[in-house]
Amino acid sequence: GRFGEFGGRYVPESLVAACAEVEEAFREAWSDASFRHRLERLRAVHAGRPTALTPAVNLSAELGVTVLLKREDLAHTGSHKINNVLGQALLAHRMGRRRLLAETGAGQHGVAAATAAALFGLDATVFMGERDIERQQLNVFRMTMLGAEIVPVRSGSRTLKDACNEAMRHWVTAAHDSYYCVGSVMGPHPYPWMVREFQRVIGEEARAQCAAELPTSVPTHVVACVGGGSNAAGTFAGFVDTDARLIGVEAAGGAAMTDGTAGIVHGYRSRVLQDEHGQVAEAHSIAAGLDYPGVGPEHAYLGDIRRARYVTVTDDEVVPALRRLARTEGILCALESAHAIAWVLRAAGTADLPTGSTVLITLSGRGDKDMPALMATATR
Amino acid sequence: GRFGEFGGRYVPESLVAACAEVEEAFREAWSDASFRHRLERLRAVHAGRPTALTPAVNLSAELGVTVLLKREDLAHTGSHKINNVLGQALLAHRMGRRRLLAETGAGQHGVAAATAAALFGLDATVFMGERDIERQQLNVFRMTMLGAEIVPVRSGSRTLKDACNEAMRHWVTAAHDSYYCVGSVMGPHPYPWMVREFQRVIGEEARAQCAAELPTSVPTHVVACVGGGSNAAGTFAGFVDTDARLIGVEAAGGAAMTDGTAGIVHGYRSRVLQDEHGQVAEAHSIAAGLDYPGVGPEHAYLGDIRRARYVTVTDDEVVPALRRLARTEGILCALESAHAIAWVLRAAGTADLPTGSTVLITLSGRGDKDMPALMATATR
Amino acid sequence: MPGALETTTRAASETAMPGALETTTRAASETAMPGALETTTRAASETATPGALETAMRGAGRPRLVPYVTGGITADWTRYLLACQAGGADAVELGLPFSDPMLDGVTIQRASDQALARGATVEKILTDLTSVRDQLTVPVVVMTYANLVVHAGATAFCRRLAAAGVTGLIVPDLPVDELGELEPAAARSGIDLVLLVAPSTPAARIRQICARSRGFVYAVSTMGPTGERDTLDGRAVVLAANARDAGGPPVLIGFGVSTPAQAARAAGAADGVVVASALVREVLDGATPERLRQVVAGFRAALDATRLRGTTSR
Amino acid sequence: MPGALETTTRAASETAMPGALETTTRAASETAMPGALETTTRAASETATPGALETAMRGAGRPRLVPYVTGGITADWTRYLLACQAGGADAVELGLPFSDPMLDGVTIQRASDQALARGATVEKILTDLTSVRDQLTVPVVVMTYANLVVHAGATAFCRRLAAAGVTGLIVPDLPVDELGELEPAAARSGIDLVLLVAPSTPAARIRQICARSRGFVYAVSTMGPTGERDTLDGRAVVLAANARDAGGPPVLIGFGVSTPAQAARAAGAADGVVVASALVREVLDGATPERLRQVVAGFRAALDATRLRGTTSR
Repeated sequence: GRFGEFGGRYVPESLVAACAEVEEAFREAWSDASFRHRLERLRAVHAGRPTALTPAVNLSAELGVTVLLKREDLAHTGSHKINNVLGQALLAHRMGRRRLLAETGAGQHGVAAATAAALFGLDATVFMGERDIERQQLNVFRMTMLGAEIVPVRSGSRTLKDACNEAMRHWVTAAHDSYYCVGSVMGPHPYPWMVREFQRVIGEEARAQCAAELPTSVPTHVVACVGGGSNAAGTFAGFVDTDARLIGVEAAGGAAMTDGTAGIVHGYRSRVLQDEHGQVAEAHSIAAGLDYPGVGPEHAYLGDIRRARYVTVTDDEVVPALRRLARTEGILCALESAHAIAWVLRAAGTADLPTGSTVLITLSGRGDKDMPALMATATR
Repeated sequence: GRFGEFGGRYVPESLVAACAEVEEAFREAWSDASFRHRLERLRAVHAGRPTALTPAVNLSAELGVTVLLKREDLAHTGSHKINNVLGQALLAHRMGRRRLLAETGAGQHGVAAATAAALFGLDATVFMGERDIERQQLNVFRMTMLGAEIVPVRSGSRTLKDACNEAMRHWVTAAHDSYYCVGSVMGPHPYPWMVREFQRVIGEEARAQCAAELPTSVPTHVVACVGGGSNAAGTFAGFVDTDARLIGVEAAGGAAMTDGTAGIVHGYRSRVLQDEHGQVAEAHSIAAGLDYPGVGPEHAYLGDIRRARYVTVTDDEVVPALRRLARTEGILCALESAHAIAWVLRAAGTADLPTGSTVLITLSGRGDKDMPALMATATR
Repeated sequence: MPGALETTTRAASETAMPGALETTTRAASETAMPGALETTTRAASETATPGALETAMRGAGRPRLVPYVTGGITADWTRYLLACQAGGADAVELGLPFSDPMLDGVTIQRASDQALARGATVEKILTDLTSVRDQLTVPVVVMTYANLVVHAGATAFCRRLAAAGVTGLIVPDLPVDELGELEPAAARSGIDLVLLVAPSTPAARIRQICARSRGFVYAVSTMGPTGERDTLDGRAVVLAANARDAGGPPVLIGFGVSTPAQAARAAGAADGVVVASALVREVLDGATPERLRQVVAGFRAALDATRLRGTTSR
Repeated sequence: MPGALETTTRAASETAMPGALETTTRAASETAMPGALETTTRAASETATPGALETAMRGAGRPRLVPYVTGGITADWTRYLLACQAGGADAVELGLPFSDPMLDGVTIQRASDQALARGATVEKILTDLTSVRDQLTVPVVVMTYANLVVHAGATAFCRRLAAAGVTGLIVPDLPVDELGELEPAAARSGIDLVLLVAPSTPAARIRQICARSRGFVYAVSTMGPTGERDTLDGRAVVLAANARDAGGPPVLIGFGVSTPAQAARAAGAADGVVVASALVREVLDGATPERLRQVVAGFRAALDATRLRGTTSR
């Protein structure tokens, strides 16, 4: 399972069989109409899909660019993460597993995984760095309310990357009855591929909605934020066979596509932020969900073949972007999603995004989770 | 504008003309297909309607009752409040007003009003009791991010009921350029009627969704929580002409239908919690949105003619109900909505809700806003 | 489900078309509502002779001055009533404090909160009033909110007022369309029900209100709650003139009459003034009854001066 | 948009059907990937003579003992290497610390963190190693994670190891399917690339791994990360037996070999043991090199006792 030279299955021998089992089960399920039907129904009746496509009328007028927003912030649990966990939980259930394992940073994937586990009557064990637990108490509490067990990770930087390691370590011991539910288009094969397939619904819905909304049917530009990159991968999947320019927006402090070099972490080969000695660096972004030193291998590939372009915005651009969208459209998006907005604000009217362009932006999630941090910033 | 003996327009003479203007504008707009069409599009592209109808499969199995959840928690801004404010903001815009005035208690209506104002390029002034501002800092911040001005209300109990008074006082001075956007099925005519019409979409969608989901087409019971009562009024509107039993669930500490007596507050006649001397009492509920001493006049009427039944649940029943829904269905609902769940948990299998019943419950909003308070309770 | 109830409900609450709803609503109110008494009431009141308050207002022979005191604001609050009379009031307005005074600005809100916090109730205030009633020679007009009337029941409420010697009643959140059973109940108890007109009231409606108001017509000077203001709203003069042209009882300007000079200006266009927040502020600030008497006397003098300057007074 | 790129992209990333994707993926990896070298490599290594490590492991004539030390864990860390040798090691395993040691339990994690916090780098550790290389008579096997190999480049990395006198390499997150260019690069530098088998490895795959492993075959005793355990996992015995039956290099059991008794039991089923966490814990707890030597000697004695009791040793 590779995207060009990226991807692969760089796991200990003790996990190779577990990965292979997941791959086999997914291949089988994904070609089974009843599995797909069940997933589609879950998406509709439980997760609130399809999510809306919102023409950002005021912002469009101000920028001279037609802006359409794909509203993953309206999906159940408040972000696109639910698309992935519903698919994986359904698969885990089909495989007869009793427990979901998940890593989480800011807690969004953890909450989504706990949600899916509750729905399927599975146990959930969520690995979370001790520092993230302190910073994201509300999401920790949400997971607890949903019945998940939280395992604090005290190694390394005590953040997401260490939680990923710890989840893998635990998976080795528990693969017989537990399913590792990876949170983004990362991890060993088949995860980057499988998670993209589960997130593809974003792009496919948006493609159809754009066709109904735009005289040109397809937007000229498709923009999404990239941390691990699952919302971008899902969005791009709907437009990769069109003429649309695909733009992934990374946090300047966590830009594996821009600043990373070839490396292997968490079971896959991709671009990785690392120091001169090959030690994986910590990412630093105001958006916890982009605070990750790697990036999904498909993005590394799409960047290499120049089918997608990856750009960065700084923390300083993100808060004003979030605020501007709030004031023009009445939408408080997540800090992660605000990266995509920030790039559009900067690029509109330039050669990167000429006046008259039509741009689809995926809003990966809602901003409620970020309000405490923004409040702290505002009162500082 | 009355519902039996309830409702009316009990406002100072200086507001009579303003109310009449709103009424006239609404009547005209509501019979104008282009207004309705614009509202429908806004609901779809901006607010994420229709919201899902979720069969609560696990809870149903446990209770022996088929439970369907109308998912207003998935609507933009996180509750059904958006349905109302989109309608009223569209009306204010049509009337040429430049500013929305709104009262808010927990902040949900304030956030929704600020959202709609941003979308329509209107200013927003939100009146909020000083005590509520202290208790709901996150929602205050959300409103600020959306560009709204918050006016702290320092009179009386410094909570919602005082914010209502202050909003009315301000409206008197500003009726020429401001529109008072009432947050529930309360206030002077035409508000209780108009707000129900804007919330009717909940019931109408649910009616159609139930028809697709249930062999019996219509559920045997329809349950919604009641504070001011807008989500219940909107839900009931879709089923009032069926055989479904309509049940409104109040907070035991704010049960105007059960404990209130005839009275007049905030411009309408209804049941009101008051002391022996006719002074309006403060309500006390764990759910801030049910912390209101009055109730929409239509509910008083539906109760009087016995078309709907009103019951109460205590704070002690609500938190376990919220937790149970979270653990069985992966849905963290608002404390307000958990009142409806709590009644169903209590009534299932009794004469009130016999085994084999089909019950539609409106989840008025999502629970994220309540997590800080629940965390505080849990650690106490 | 009973078919009859269902039909009613659908009609009242479920019909989507405004037209249909309106019809239903009108039908409902004509059969079940206080409003149904309107026709009868108007007929009754149009033929009635003026009550005690209106007689006093009409016969004053000078610009009328009606000071306001919040009942129960202090333990010896009745001394403020007497002070108002001593200062030259033609009638006194007695506020029965309510928890949710929608039309009042901060001063009267604070006074209401203070009185309620002291344990003031309608019954206690009226009992206090009774104890000084024989020292009061001017009419007492009660001002309160609709909920206190509804809570007691309109008939019982009016009887209780009458028993305490009250001869007038102002309920600012009962516009003329919502008077319902209070209008006949007041008439039966000999209470003059004072109605309000506002700058936003259309001309035809001013005529309707003036025709039904008893005692006097309360012309709200400004679009806003009660409270002191730097200047008297210019719309007050126009409104008072229109109200006087309608030919009902005397027209008094109230809301924002903050100084003797403003009172004098208001009296130039109307039959008198109601002064509330300016006095209540004094009481909240700890004024003695004598001090309040002096303040009222200041308003009295300014009003009387307008007559000396030849201003019209009916 | 360039048509060719588009086609590639669609094929690689956009096709919904697993079957189609798989084909594309295989195609991509056969043309562009390290994996493409696999066939060549196997051919090359199957004909190669055993390297220095494997020669040492085969010729030991007693149960092999390979103690592990984290490079850079203390300023004088090389003294621990020498102590291991003095305690009776047949080879020493040198951990190059990595920020994200996915397969390591808390002890080795702490050791890695401590070494990195001290500023340890691959270069510094190998320089340190070089300074004591002439005192080391046993082979040195480096253990590290794939990222450090990729970061340096497989060829450069192996050359650097060889220059420091290293003769073996273990990369636990490079399963046999992902060896890519490292396998030929190691062979070219005379480095034996040690592969791992685990209890979850199917029989056919065990044979494949044993055939390609050089130096020894690392039999992971348990389904879990490195770390001390109360008892040796029973699956280790079965796994080691299967690996030995596959007929590759000697089979050493590692992971959770915590006590001399456990080592003895493991050596009963295998050709030897790797002991890591039990030693690293001593170092973290402040053991002197002499103390470590004694601990290693304890393992040595227990292993040698098994031979005296007649346990098989190839």
